[in-house]
Parts: sequence; structure tokens; C-alpha cells
Amino acid sequence: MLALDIPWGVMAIILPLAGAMSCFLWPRCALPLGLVTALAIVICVAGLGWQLLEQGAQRYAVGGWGAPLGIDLYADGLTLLMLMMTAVVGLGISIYSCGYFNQDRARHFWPLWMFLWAALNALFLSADIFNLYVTLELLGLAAVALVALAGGADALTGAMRYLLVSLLGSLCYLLGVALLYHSFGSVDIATLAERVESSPAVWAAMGLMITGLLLKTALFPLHFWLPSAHASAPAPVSALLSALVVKASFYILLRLWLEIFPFAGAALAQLLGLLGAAAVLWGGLQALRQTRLKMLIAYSTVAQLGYLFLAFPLASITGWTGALYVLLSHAAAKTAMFMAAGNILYFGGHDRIVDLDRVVQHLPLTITAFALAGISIMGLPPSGGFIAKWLLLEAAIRSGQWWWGIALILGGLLSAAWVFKVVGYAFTRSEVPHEARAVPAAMEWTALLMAVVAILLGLFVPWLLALMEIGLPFGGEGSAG
Amino acid sequence: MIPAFLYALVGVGLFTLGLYALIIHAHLLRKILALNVMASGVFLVLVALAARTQGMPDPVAHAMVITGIVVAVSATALALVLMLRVRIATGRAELAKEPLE
Amino acid sequence: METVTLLQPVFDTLLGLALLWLAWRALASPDLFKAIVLFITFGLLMVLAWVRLDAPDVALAEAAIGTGLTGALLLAALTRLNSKSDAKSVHEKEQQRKAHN
Amino acid sequence: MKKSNNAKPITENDSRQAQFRLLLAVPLSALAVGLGYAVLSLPSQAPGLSDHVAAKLEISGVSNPVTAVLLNFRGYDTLLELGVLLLALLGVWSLGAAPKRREPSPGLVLELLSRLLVPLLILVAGYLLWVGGHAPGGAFQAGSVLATAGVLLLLAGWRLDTRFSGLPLRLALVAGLGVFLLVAVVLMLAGGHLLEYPPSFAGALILLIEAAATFSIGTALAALFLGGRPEKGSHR
Repeated sequence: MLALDIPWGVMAIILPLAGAMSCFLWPRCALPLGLVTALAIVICVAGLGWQLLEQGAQRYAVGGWGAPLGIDLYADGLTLLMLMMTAVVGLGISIYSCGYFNQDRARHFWPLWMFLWAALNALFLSADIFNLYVTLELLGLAAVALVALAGGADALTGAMRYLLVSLLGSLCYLLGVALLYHSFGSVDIATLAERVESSPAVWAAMGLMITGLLLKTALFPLHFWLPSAHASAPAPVSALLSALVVKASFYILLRLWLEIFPFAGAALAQLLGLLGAAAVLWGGLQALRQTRLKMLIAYSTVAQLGYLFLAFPLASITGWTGALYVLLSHAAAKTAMFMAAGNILYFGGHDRIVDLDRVVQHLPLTITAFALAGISIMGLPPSGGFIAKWLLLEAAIRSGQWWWGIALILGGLLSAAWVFKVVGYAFTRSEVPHEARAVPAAMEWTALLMAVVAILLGLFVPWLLALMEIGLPFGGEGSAG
Repeated sequence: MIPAFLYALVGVGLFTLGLYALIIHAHLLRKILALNVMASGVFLVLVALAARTQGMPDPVAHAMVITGIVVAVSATALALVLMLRVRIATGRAELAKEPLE
Repeated sequence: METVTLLQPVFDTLLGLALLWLAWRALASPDLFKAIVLFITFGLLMVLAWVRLDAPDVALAEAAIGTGLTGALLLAALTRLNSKSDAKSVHEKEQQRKAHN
Repeated sequence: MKKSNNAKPITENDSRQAQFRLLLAVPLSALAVGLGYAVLSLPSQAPGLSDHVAAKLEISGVSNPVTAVLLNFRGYDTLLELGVLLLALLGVWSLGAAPKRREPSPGLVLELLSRLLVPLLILVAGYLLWVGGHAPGGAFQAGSVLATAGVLLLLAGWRLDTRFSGLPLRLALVAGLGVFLLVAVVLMLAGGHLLEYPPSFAGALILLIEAAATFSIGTALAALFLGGRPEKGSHR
């Protein structure tokens, strides 16, 4: 019984912080320290999952004060799935980066990555909107520093733009927090949910917070900073930015939308849905036009983020579940894709799509990983991406808004087009030969494993849906909006 | 009670002023200054509205602002060094124009 | 006593306007050095605003961090930005290399 | 690539920029008016959380309410914020080494000034740290005053001896977050929640955390001023 009393969630925040400090203190041992911490975090998240299954949703009062005076942590099914996603992707990235970074880079990578992981876990567990601001800043600064790790003009300007956008988003969010706090005298989400009522200040706060978070989530047309930052970062960093970091601000948005702003109204939801649909089409078209593989994958992230927002006008449990499923399967698939792109870059020294030059002969596992991840991104069965689109389609038809289905199908076709384009070039001979540097096996296998996870997500649906229902994050029966 | 709202309005003014400058200026140092002015505006709103009490003003908002000030100086320091690196790499302390498609 | 209470709203209004004006000047000044000096002055006035809002802790933090350290960071960055002769050369070498290719 | 295009039509560019500024000013003024209206619509009396703080101030271990919030009621925020400061420094260090010093002699005035001011500033920092428990002041204020002393020393040409620029410097930077985290975890292992001080030890523990935090904040801010990581063997 003792193990059930351990606050596993708190441990999942403390461990990466401690890991970051020890990696910083002893840079020569950064790699083993980081790997051990990564494993320990995975165990903590598993422990938290077990705890939630046994005891239902959990609230934890840091300092023992409790809201509204203190800060509360809160974990339900939604939190758990986000933490599990972070743990699985994080472990994969940790292993992948062992091979990717040289000694000098690794020294800087590990502490920053551990800080980023701590920020993610703290963010997903926080139930306090000011604490969320602090975690957002921690997340943003870590992400920017990691992008800049690549060096070079592209990465540095990408990082700089990312930093400015990130700070602007945080400040908008913080002003919203100020207005909410001074309206209702609390920054605890549950307390706010009880006290909130429509007023000019609340509407202003909603506008500011949603705008700030959309900027960080890079919803079209606020996506302008994303492709350069995500494409120019080192491959494992691109993976964790696309898979995890943009999802974190979406998670906050989702929580606020469901808990504090239920009165937001259908018009705003329709607007978000429209922007989402536009993102799906625009991102897909731009991805198709790119000549560099990493840039293509980055634009595909813009498109995939659009799917998340299709759930807002649908406002049903099926819709939210669908969006969450997009989020999870995209995390796994996009990690695999960026890892695959990283392998190709590592092997050939470039990522020009037309010069892939039968790379499949040298990196068969990598191309398999890319294709499997592509299946999930396109939304073909039996992948996680298929289930996600199926759920969204079902919700669209049930709510009588079938037209959102068009965006789903067109988006899938566009993804299919660029996946086939890339895979096709991987089989074609080109003029320019590769540098042909051997890729460490760990990097190929982790890419493949992540792609397999994306497919497996389509096979364990009932199990995941059961986890999702812990604490009913999307409300009980009936619609949430 | 009037000063609370007066300063809160000044805070709103600083926020929008900073936002305007952030968008129109290309030089990174100016953008960083603009973000700092915006942050001061947000802090002013937080603290000013905390003075709407009978006796002592609300200490929680003050603590939040102290947290915010430290976060702001950390971010500013990182941004300034990044700016210098951008300058070394590209020769300019500006961001290249986005390809407006 | 009477005059003090009468003067306070006037003082608050003037301080608020001065804050906005200084922020505007700092963000619009064509000279970067001047802009930073104006920004530091702006920070000093913010300290006054915190004192007026009964937030001595914030005032202390702002005085030490907001004006002192941020100002030092900004000025140091500006010095490096202006005196970075090697910055240009690295970039020019890059350009030459590109031209050769 | 496109530079040659940009160079020529300056006047056209300028007028377009002016138009853009005017166009931008309209929505932003609307934003300011809207936000102003929202702020003015708030009730003119609102206690916020001051009553909650006042009710629990007795058992918080300190009597300055702001310090109580920062280090006790919302101590978790402060813990993460020390993380933000350390992270910013990590980011700066990952961007490269500190620039080499150019000016060999800092000038007599600066040197005299630093000799006079530095001890004074350290005293002030210590005072602010001590007084933070019951009067305005605390770790952040003290830390930044300490950092100001550090910046003055750096300006006067002083550099950390390379013997200390490795692990000792890193330990100094981590101390604040490390001690804070350690106290938080020990309190949790002792049977409470994370960071749940027993009221009788709260004052002492808060002072311990603040002392470590002051030291680290001062070091971190001064190191940020240096603008890069201290490279081995780059002194003089």
C-alpha cells in the first residue's frame, strides 16, 4: 500500500529538476545522469498512472496550504495522457540524442533538456494559472536555448524569433491572469471555475490568454515563427518541439476553455475551428511545396496542429477525445519523422528532398520509420492517426456539422501526397552522391520504435479511452459547450 | 481608490505602447526594450489593482510581480546574448523579413 | 494635511503621464544609447510608482533588478554591438565564401 | 539575395511603412480602449487574497507578508523561478564563451568606486536578506544588490580566478535551487507535503533557503552580465 501513497506526480517534477542540476554540475557524466533521470521519470509517470487508476483524479496541495492561498497540483486522465506522451517521447529522444550529439554539444543539451522536461511535467500537473505562467516561461526559455544549440545563422535567427514570440505570448497570458485574479481573487483553476461569471474583464482576459496561447501553439495565421525554429533546430530538438512543446500551450488552452471559459460561445468556437481548417490546408500545401525535408515536416506540424482546433466547434466528448488522439498520435509520428530526417541529415549531410538518392538502401529502418509515421499522419488504418480522424469525423457528423469532415479528408490527401513524394525520392537515384557517414544503430531503432508507437496507438484504443475518462476531464454525458 | 485605477490604466497604456513598438521596430534591441516596457505595463496592472483594499494592499500580487521581474531580467539577458550571436552570424541585429507568401 | 491629499492625485497623474511619455521616448528614440538611458530613467520612475502603490518590496526589486541590472545588461550589450569589429569580418568572410562558390 | 532589391526604392518603402504604422495604430488603440474599459469595469473594492494571507501569517515563519507568499504560501513558484534564472544562464553559456576583455585598465575612478562600493553593497545585501523576514526586502532584492557588487567588480576588471570558474562556480550557481529543492523534498519525506514547513522551523528554513538563493541569484545575475561562459585559460 505504501507505493500508492508516494506522490508520483510531484516526483515527476522534482526528478528532472534534480537531473538538470546534476547534469550541469558534472557535465562529463551528463549522458549517464540524463539517461538515469529519464528512466526514473518514466517510472514515476507509470506510478502516477497506477495511482490514478486505483484512486481516481488526484489533487495535491504544495506546502499543505491548498487553494486559493497555496498552489495545487491536479492530475486526471487528460494530465496522465500528456505525461505519458512526454515520458514515451522523452525517453525516445534521450536515447536518440546519445548518438546524435558530440561530447561538446551533449554537455549543453542534457541540462537544458532536463529543464524542459521538468517544465513540461510541471505544466501538465499545475492547477494554478500563475504557476502555469512560470512553467510556460521555463518551457519557452529552455526550448529557445535548445534551438540555438544548432548554431548557424538559420538556427540563431529562428531561435531569436521564437524567443520574441514566446515572450509576447507569455505577457499576453500574464495580463489575462492579472485580470482574472483581480476579478475573482484566485488563480486556482477550480476556484475560478466556481466563481467565474461573464464580465468585460473576463472577456478581455479570455481574449488575451487565448491569443497568447494560440501564438505559442502556432495556430494559423500565428504560425509564422514555427517552421524556421523547428526546421533549423538539431533533429532531436525539432522532434521534442513539434511533439511536446507546442502541445503544452494547447493543453493550457484546452483546460481554460473547458473549465474557466465555458461561456465563450459558439462564435468563438467556430472561429477557432475555421482557423484550424485553414491551418490544415495551408500547412499541407506549404509542406508539399518545400524542398527541404525538415522544413516540410515543420509545415506538416502547422497542419496537424490545425486538427486540434476542429474539436472546438464540435464541443462533444467524442470531439475532444478525437483532438486528444490527434495530439498523441502526432507526437509519436512526428518524433519518428524528425528522427528519420535527422538520420538522413547525419548520413548524407543535407536534407534536400530531390537529392535523397536511394537513401533507402543505406537506411532501410529510417525510411520504414518515416513511412510508418506517414501512415499515421495521413490517417490510414490501423494507426493512431486513423482513430483520431475517425473520432473527429464521427463528432462532426453527430453534431450536424459535416463540413468539418472536408478539411479532415483534404488534409489527409495533402499529407499522403508529400509522404509519397518523400518516400518516392528515397528510392530514386540522384546526381549528387551522399557523404555517407554511418548512422548509429540507436538512432535508427528509436526512430522506428516511435513510428511503431504511432501505429500501436490505433490498436489500444479502448485502453487509452479508459485512461482518458479518469476524472472526466471533458465533462460527463452531453456536450461541454 | 482612484490611484489604483489610474495606474492600472497607465499599465494598459504601457502594454499597448510596447506592443506597437515591438511590431514596428526591426532592430532587435528595440524589440527587447519594447517587451520590457510591455512587461512593466503588465506588472503595473497587477500591483495597481492589488491596492483596492481598505488597509494593506494584497501581498500575493506583489509576490507575483517580484517573480515576474526576475523572469523578465532572465529572459532579457538571454535575448541580448542571442541578439549578439545573431549579429555575429548574419552581420545585422535584425531578423530577416519573413517571406510573405 | 489638506494640501497633501489634494496634491496626491496631481502627483499620480503627472507620474502616470511621465511614465507613458518616457516609455514612448525610449521606444521611439533614433539613438540606441539614448533609448537605453531613457529606459533606465523610465525604470526609476517605475520605482516611484511602486512606492506610491504601497509596494515597497516591488520597489526594491525594481530598483535593483529592473533599473540597475537590466540597465547594465542593456548597456553592455550595446557596447558589444557597436564595438564588434570581428562581427562584421566573420559575416564578410561568409559572404566572400558564398561568392566564391 | 534580395538585398539589392531592398536598397533602391527607399522612399516607396518608407511611405508604405508609414501607412502600415497608421493602420496598426487603429487596432492597437482599440485594444487599449477595450482593455482600459475592462480594467475600469472591475469592482473598486477587492481584497484579493490579503485576508487569507493575514489569517495564516502567524504560522508562516515570517512577518513580512510578501516574503511569506514568496517563500511559503507560493514557494513552489519561487522554486521554479530560481529554475528560470539558472536556465537563462545555461542558455547564455550554451551560446558561447564570454568575450575577451578589451580595455586593460578600467580607470582610477571606477577602481576607487568599486573598492568603496563593493563592501558597502555586500553589507546592504546581507541587511536586505536579514530584514526580509519582517520588513521589505528578501532574497531577490538582496541577490540583485549582490549582483550589482559583482557587476562593479567585473567593470573594474576583476575576473574570477580560473581555479574557481569550474565546479565551484557551478556549485554557487546551483546552490539556491538545490537547497530549495532539498528542503522541499526532505519536508516531503518527513511526512508532509512538498515544501510543507513545520511552523516552528519555518522561519529558520526560510532564512536558510533565502541565504542560498541570495548567493545564487547574485552569482547568476553577475554571470549573465559577463555574457558568456567563463572559458578556461582565458583570463588576462
